[in-house]
Amino acid sequence: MSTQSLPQSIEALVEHCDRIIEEPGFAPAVAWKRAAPNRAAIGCFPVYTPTEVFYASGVLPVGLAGGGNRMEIAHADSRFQSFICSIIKSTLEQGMTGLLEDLDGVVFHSICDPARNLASVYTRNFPQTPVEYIHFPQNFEAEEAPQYLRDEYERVARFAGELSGKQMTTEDLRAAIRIYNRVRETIRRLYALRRDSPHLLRTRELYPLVRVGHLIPPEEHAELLADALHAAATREGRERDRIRVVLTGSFCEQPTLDLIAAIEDAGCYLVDDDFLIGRRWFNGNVPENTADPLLALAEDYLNASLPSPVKHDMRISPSELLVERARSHRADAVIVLCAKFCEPSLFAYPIYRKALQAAGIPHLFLEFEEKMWMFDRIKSEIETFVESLLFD
Amino acid sequence: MNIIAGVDLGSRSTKVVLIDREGRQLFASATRTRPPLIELVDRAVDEALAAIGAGRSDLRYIATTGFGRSSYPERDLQLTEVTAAAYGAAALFPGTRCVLDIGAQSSRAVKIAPGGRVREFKSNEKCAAGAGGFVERAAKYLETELAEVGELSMNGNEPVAISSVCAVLAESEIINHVSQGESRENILRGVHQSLAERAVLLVKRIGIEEEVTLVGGMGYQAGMIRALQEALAVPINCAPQPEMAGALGAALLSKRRIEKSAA
Amino acid sequence: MKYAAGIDVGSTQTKCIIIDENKRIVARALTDTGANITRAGERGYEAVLAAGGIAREDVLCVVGTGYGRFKVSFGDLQITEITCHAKGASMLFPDTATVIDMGGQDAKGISVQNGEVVDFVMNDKCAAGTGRFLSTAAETLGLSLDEIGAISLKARNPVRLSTVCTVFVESDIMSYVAQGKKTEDILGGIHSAIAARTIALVRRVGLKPNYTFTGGVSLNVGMVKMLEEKLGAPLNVSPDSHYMGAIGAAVFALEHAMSTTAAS
Amino acid sequence: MTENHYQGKLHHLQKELMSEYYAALTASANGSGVPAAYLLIGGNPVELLRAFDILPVFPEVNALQLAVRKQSLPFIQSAEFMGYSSDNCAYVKADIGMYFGGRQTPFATIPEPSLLLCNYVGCNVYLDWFGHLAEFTGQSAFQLDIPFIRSASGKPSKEDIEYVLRQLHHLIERCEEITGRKLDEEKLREAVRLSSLTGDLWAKIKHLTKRTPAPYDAYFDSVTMMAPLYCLRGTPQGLEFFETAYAELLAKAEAGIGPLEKERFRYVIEGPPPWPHLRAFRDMFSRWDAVAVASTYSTVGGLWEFGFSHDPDHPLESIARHLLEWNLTNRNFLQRYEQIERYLEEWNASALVIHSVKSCRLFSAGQGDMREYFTKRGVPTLLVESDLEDPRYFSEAQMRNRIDAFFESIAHRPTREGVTA
Repeated sequence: MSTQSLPQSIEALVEHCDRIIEEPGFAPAVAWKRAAPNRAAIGCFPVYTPTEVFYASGVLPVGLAGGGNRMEIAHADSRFQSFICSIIKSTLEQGMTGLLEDLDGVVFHSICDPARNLASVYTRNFPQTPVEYIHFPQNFEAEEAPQYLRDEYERVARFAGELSGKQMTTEDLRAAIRIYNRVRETIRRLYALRRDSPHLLRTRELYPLVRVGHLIPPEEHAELLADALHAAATREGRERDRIRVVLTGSFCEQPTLDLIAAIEDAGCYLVDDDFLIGRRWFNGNVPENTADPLLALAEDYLNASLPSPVKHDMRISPSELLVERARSHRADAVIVLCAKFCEPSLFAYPIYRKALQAAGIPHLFLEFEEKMWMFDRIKSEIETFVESLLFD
Repeated sequence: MNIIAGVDLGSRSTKVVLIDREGRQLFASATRTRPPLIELVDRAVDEALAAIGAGRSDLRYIATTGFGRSSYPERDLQLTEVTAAAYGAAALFPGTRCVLDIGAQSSRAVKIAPGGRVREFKSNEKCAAGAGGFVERAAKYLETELAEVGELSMNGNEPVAISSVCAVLAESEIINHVSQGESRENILRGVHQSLAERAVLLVKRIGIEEEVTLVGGMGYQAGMIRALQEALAVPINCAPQPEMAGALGAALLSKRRIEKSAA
Repeated sequence: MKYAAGIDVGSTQTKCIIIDENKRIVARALTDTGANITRAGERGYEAVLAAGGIAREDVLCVVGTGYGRFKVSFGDLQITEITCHAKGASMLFPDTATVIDMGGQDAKGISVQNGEVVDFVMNDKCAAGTGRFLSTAAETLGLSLDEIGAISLKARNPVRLSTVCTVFVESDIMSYVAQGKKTEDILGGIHSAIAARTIALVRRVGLKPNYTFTGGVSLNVGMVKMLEEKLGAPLNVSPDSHYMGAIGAAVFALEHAMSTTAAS
Repeated sequence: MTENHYQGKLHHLQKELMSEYYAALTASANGSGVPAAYLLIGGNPVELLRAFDILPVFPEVNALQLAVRKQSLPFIQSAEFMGYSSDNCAYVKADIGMYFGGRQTPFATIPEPSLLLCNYVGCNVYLDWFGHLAEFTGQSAFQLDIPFIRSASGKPSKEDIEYVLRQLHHLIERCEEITGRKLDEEKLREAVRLSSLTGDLWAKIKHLTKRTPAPYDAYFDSVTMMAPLYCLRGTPQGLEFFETAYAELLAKAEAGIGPLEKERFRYVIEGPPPWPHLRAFRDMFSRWDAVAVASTYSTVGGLWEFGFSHDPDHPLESIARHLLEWNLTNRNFLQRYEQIERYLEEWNASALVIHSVKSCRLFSAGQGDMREYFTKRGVPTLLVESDLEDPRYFSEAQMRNRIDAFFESIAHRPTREGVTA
């Protein structure tokens, strides 16, 4: 698809992204693979994958973002129990129903116990699909961590090279870093725009713009984001009397587009969120011209990424950062939206709660599931919350 | 044009409360919720008005709450049931800072400011739900009228333990107790205790240890109130018509809106 | 003539069956379990004896099954309803390979070979999607349990439920009611959701025809149709399907009686 | 179905030694001056602490003790009042509740930690748990990052071993800071030597259940030996306990005495026990004359029966290998399938029971797939659910029904190897 043919209004861009997101399968990745030799595509389970390493190796890192609310789980819930979160089951279900056949491999990493065991279950059930597992260090202070992660990335690069039939060069990696830096930077600017003028860019619009990057090549995504930034910034409208909310949920499992819309419709401006955190995890760009770009990527992960309950960096306090985030975004309140049965995000809540209460920031705790289809209950909770902030 | 109506469209029953411009309650009634909802509300409001010798022309304002709050096009204002019940409870018991609503399917604890504004609330999100229906089915297994449940429970001396958090599986536990020959009284007291324990979880989660006002139909059951008193170790307020708090609160908040817009 | 009896003391109903030496059902009785389970077995047994006009001394052996099986104190053996369902289903439908059982609080899938259990699964700690779900739905819609199956067959645009949790289904139903959805479409959606969930459960023991559908819900024509549609295969359903546990227990009773007679 | 209520020397010694251990914890809490380190069971490097005379405290052991004594629920609830979810691991909740309840338990007063040693061995909840303890105690946790086994060979890589060794050196530095003294290498070697002898005995004890009848139940009776294995390993007392246990169990094996009067079914059990209902759960098996001949749960802290032994000549390397490779938690899920397969074959068992606990997703996530795998291979497999700590997730009637039906179905099948019916 050529970027020139992309529609230019926000509404049209979002619709374009919605279509790609909601279509089952991975048509853009298939098209990309066919366009040149030595290309492959890999499914990346959340939260984070070193996309640059894969892309430099000729492998398009496709984000696995769950099954949404249109998939019926008929096989996978016999493998994972009722107290396991939805995305684990929907990802396995996708495999079992052949929806991942266009992918040449799958990669998991150490975010939580169910995801870890899913990697094994995948290996057993799909012997033809190469499965890789990345161990991310959890001792952020230790001096040996960057080198260890660098070596882990190198191992991943070899794996990726076997998928595509082409081992990356240092220059390939530098080029990949450059293109992903462009994506990172534009996403940061879009987030800043929404923070400053939430009426110009709804979250229901911003989210698909970012999410589509899970499915399309980064060059195309960078163009699309640039167009969106331009279109949103030049939009007209006035800010309404709504409460400003920071939404946090350590989203691995993703809410559906309808759920995001329902939250906004209940009367909030979402001025910050941590949806799809892996794709926009970083505070800045990766240095582009270092001698050892693998090490630069490892250091970037360890030292310059946002906090999350799946990273246990003892140097920082995620709850203090949440309070700071609420303040810097001039938020009236925080909504903590955890995926049902998601142990890491549920564990984060008591700590957040303590900090938010101490800081005098009202908050609401909710749970969701990707497969949710009706939003009456969740909407009613948010309406009550909004009412409690508006009425006196 | 002096009557204000609060209508609480609950999933099981629909409640109507009429108040005058001074906030005095003129009438309250409840009816089983049955579709279609618009006709249901029309009829309930008309009947309420007729009962006090008034008609539609006397109706100044109508506020809806409950799950069906947005289904009635003639409403002036809609509120969630949490907000409405908070204002209702605050009007009935001005000293209360915590409202507990044990409903048919879900329960919630609400921390309120003087006057009734919601400060914090917590709903039970999953398995632990199903309070009202749970008691009804327990009564059925025990071949007991729902109206007797509260009193029977008061006579239980050795309440049984019901540990399951799922209302459906808790029923199997009841059956198990029945099969072991436990008395109805002890089982019902156990049912109330288990509900109270779940309620405590909600109340403690919002962190209130003062007087608590119970709203919703469970307030009719003396055994439930005792169980809550024991579990929370605070006085429990309960209005004579505890299920009307939401409709009343909706009406009272309407009155404030009218006054505000007049001023 | 000598007989054998099976007594299935379930949570709400007690089902009793008497068979003769040729494994023919000669009497059946359905009584409410009631608040006194200890007496439920005895009451049901009296009822079935009376129904068949059979004297106690002509019954060689009695087997208790169901949750209250240990309360059938006058019985000779206690066997779980899982084993009994497999036995009963194979007696009525000898080719049975898979039993799908839907009762009040349990859903089961049983893989069967020659009347014996090869493997079984039951719903886990979550009671979602059991028969209780249907009665709650019926109650919410103000209908009786007997009629919802037939009504569901009229669905043209079945709704999608967001949950199979029995506790929360009420609010889903009421939301659809508030949206003005037709009763048959709501019921169609409910039957479809439960059928899908049940099949997902039974799949764990393998979906092998031929299927026999047992338990109280097997009387629901809407559920039978929905399961058949989703399985793409017919279900064996007998008017005695909800007696299946008791039938199996009676067969065990007879076999036990024969083997002890043979031994002595 | 009669159970031999056997209380031998090993039980008395266990009580005595564990009381001494708990007394030492209480003394530390009351200011004995002996520093305490909190650490986790998974592949625990307790030997290193011995070299510094640091008292090991295992929050998991404390939590399960609370559950066995039916004291866990109020602590779990008090953590839930703080915002912990009903879906969070109940070990953590019981521990946090207990921590804020003044660290008072019926068996000991738990000391404040001088060191929070988060040995991140597979279990991701460990990180949250110790992260929260760090937040509440104001201590910084030492994150001992153990790379998960992810190679097809099931072995750690050279980089993995090197990485863990480097971290162990940092841990030694931290211990030196805490105690104010240098590492005594001789003392470390001695602790590792004691550990290695203890581990060898434990392995021999585990092999005893290959005999018919098994001299003890490898699930319900193993748990008696697990607290000494973690809390006392690397000490002379720990070694003494396992010498006594082995002698006694060997004698039983020689005499052909088992835990039940009759051994009818031999099964392997996967998953942690339901601590709050241990007795009731055990009875459900005893009444079928069923004996567990092997359990995966007993390998959480270390897997000794397949040949691993600590090496006093290479103390740190062997600690690293124990952490990386020789414990259940750091091995991947498919390695657990292999482990169970070996048990089924070498221990001559004919059935698999999976006790799926909600709290521990490391154990449970995916056990449906495990069930499918073994069923397809013709192993009768039962999956039942409850919890290891939260008493609210156990429904006795439901559980019993499933277990009864399971053994009924095996009993009705043609007799096969391992079924001594």
